[in-house]
Amino acid sequence: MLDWISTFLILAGVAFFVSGTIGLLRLPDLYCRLHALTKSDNLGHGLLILGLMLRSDDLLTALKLLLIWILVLTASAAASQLIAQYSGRS
Amino acid sequence: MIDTGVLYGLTGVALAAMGFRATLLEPEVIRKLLAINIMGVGIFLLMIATAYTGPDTAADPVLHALVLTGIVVAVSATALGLALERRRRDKDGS
Amino acid sequence: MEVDVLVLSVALPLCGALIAVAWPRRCEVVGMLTAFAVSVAAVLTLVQVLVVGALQHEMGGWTPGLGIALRVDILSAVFLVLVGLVVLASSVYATGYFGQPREKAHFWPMWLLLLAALNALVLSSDLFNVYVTLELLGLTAVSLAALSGQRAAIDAALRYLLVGLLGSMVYLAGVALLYLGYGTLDLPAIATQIESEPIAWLALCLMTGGLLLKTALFPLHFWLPPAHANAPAPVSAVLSALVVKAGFYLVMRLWIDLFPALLTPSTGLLLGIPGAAAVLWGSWQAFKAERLKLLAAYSTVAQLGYLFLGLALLFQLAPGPTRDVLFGGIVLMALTHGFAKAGLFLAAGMVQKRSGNDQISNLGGMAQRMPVTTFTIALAGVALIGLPPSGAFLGKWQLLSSALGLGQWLWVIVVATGSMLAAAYVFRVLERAFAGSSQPDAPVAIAREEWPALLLSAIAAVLLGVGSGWLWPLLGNDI
Amino acid sequence: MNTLSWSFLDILLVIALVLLAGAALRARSLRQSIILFIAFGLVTALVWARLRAPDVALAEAAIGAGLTGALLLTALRNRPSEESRLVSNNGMRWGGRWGNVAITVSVSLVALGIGWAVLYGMNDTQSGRLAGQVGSALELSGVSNPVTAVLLNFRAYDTLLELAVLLAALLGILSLGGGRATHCTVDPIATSLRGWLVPLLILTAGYQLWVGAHAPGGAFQAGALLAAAGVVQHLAGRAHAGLPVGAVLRVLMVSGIGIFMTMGLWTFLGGRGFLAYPQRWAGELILLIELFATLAIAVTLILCYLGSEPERRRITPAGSKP
Amino acid sequence: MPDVLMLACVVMAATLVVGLVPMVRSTSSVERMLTAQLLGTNGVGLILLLAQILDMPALVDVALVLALLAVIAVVAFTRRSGGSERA
Repeated sequence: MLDWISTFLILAGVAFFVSGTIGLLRLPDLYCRLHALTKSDNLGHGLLILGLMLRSDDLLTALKLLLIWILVLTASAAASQLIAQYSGRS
Repeated sequence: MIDTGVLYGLTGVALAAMGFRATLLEPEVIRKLLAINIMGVGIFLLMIATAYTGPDTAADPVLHALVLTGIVVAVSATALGLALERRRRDKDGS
Repeated sequence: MEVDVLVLSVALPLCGALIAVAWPRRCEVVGMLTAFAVSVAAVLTLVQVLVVGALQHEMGGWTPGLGIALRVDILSAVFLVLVGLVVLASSVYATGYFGQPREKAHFWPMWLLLLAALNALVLSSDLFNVYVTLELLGLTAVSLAALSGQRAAIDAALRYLLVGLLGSMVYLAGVALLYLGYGTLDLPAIATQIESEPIAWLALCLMTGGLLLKTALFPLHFWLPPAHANAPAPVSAVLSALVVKAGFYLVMRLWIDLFPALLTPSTGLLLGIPGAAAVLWGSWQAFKAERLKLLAAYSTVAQLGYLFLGLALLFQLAPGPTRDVLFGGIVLMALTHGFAKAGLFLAAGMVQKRSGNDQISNLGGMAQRMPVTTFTIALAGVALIGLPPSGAFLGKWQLLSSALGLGQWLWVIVVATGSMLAAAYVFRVLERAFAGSSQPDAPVAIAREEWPALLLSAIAAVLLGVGSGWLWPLLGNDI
Repeated sequence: MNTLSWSFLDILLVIALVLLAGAALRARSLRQSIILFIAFGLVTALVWARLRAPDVALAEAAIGAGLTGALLLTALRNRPSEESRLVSNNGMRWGGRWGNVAITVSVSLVALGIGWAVLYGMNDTQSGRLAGQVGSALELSGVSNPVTAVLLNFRAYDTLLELAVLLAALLGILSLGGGRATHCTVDPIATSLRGWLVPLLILTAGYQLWVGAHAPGGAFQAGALLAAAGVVQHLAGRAHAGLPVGAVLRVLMVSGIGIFMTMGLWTFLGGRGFLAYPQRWAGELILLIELFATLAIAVTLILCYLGSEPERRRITPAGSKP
Repeated sequence: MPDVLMLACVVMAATLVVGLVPMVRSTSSVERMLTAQLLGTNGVGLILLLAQILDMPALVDVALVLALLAVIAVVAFTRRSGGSERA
């Protein structure tokens, strides 16, 4: 049962990544792409990590996965804000 | 299908060749340093591909240690090269 | 208790460098003490090798395949002594050369690291370990070459770094191929397994190509003259006399110990033809050079040509007494060039320091003002040309006799023209020095700088020629 | 089905590698090639992970992608727009158009030769080569991670010289002088990030150092992470990037090799041979060496990034506390 | 069933390669940094999948280091080249 949930989560996560990349390719404007990127980052990655946490065999790895997710969240938030602020000015 | 070690070994050789060619032909200094780093990664890829002995058996640790040493040597050489390039530009007042 | 002195030749300079970094106020004293201790260790190693024969020290106590082994035989012991003495003399010179404490604090640690790299390279017999020593040698040489801070020196140092990195990367590719083929990194272990197959051939070409790039053999020499001419005097002395020769030492070590199975007489020509071209082109450029240091740098390119030419002849001789004698001649020429070129560069440094620049055109009156320096340049010139009392004479004699023995006239002509051109550029300098100058002022002499240069040139011109009798029989059983 | 998908993954990774390398070398502007190079470092770390080389992937991620990227971006920062060319009359320009073609053809021919030799050499795999010897001697080495055993016991002399290479590069950079450690004005985001990112980096570095004995990790990866913490400090306005000043800094610079040398000389004079640790204490000695090596590597890499020694501490103007 | 992970791995690698195209082609450096950010996250996800497939917990540390450095690279990029001040 647990396997089914984790498989579903992983596939959903990958789907979000694919959509994020397609968004990056096709959307015309920088700010739309910014939106597509952050969406795929936060959700896709989160789902993927949740799916992997279910499969991981010991607690330490699971906590590390969680830490990685938090890091990626802050990274993409800080990055998008900085880039938006930087591109807004130039 | 194609054997993993051979595929990555050949990619390593290709990267080394690209890096070597670009080091000779690129006029700009920082690009030359990038090219040397890419050549280094190519040779390390050849070494790690040699070390890869199949999906389940452990790879050859000696080669991993050599590549680790190579990475540290490459970063110190790049740092010196960048410092020389910065000093060179400061000298001509630009 | 039997202590392997050869480990000290690497450990001492490294410790000296660390102390010099941590204690910059006293770095000059530390530097001098270390240089002296290292030359004593080198002489002791030579004595030990003469008594006991080839020595080996397994680092960490592991067998050479798994661990790394330092090996010293007569060839490397002789190079160790060359390195030790030249660095000691240049260190004495450097104490007078560098003025402000800030310059000293930067010079001495890198100088000792360079010494450690040279010793480690000569002693190492593990292919990857040689790569690491090559990189250490390259980085320290570049940093020292850029020490003067002028634009020309930094440009030359940057080009030297890029060429050095390219050379050691190509060498590393060769090592990777050898490990792919033979599964170990220890030099003697691979030597037993090597037979003529494509992977061995390619590894030979790559490793030799990388080393020739670092040794500045003729087509690949463009980076050497500006780097050596713009470096501070003690640095350019060691660069020309030792650092460039380390590449030659490795090529000799690889071609004789590692790849004898692959060598046919014709492969020797791969080194011989560029060597001959280097002799002619280098001597010609040295003759045309207007600066003394540039002249010395181009003469290095030429002299290396002689050494590679000797190697080409060496591989065409069947193992036997004639080959051993030629091998002794090549080693003797390498040693003589090391001492002579160091003496010449130190003298050129003194000329530059006294009269602001080392233009050959305004060397007028140097004989009156700086008699010892002029005598040093004359002695070094004797060794560079190869006139009788010097070791180079014996070396070139062997070169000519084996070339005649093989009936290859081309080499004889090349060596002859090279020597004549060398005579031309040395006498051109001396002629300018003895010409009168407009304002004959009092002789200027600083003992601390003049004596080391004089001793180096004297060793090259006289000692190695007269006193090299003991060297030849020992070198013979090496190959 | 599985081997097919592995090959598929390999082909995709190889395409990514070669594409990024080519783009980084041919990009129009310098900033574009540096960003492409950082992405190339990322994909390289991925390839090392795929080829079952976790130690190398860690080092590549921390040093290759991380620090080299920071060094390159700093080199980018203090330059005006035009690019500095190393073109001199007899320098690296090999005769224009025909020179390019000649070099490209000759290099690709040599590459084909090497590729064929690799094909030839790869299939007669003496599997594991030295791995067998390492495996059998592993329990004598005092650590259970084979790569750390090779790096710090079997080939400890290599690592000693490698630390010397790092020190040589640092001394070269310091002797060039120039690049004063510029002091950046405060930026809210960088400062807020610094608050929790630096402790996390230091914690991860400690974890890497400790885990190195029995799992992939070790002194170099830990040192690079500590250096990354220093880089973040500098980005957030600390001109000293968390470094001590003066004599302490110099002692830290040489501490890595210093401990190595004292250990080596102590065993050498004890008659056992240079760097031949007594078997009982090998594990502890290796950890001690790794601890100091981490500090030395971190200090060295930060100084390479800064470009020069930070000057004496003085109260900097309003805004950021030293 | 490992093949789900393999499938995910291959798709992620595909998105990585496809994501390269805008990066190589794009003009403004901001957009390139944006794509680099996406590639970074994609790479971290791929390494985590590999960690599970190859059963090597060490690869999770690699992902952790990469995630840490992604933050630094972005901050370095915006602060360093034309950020709020001419440093």
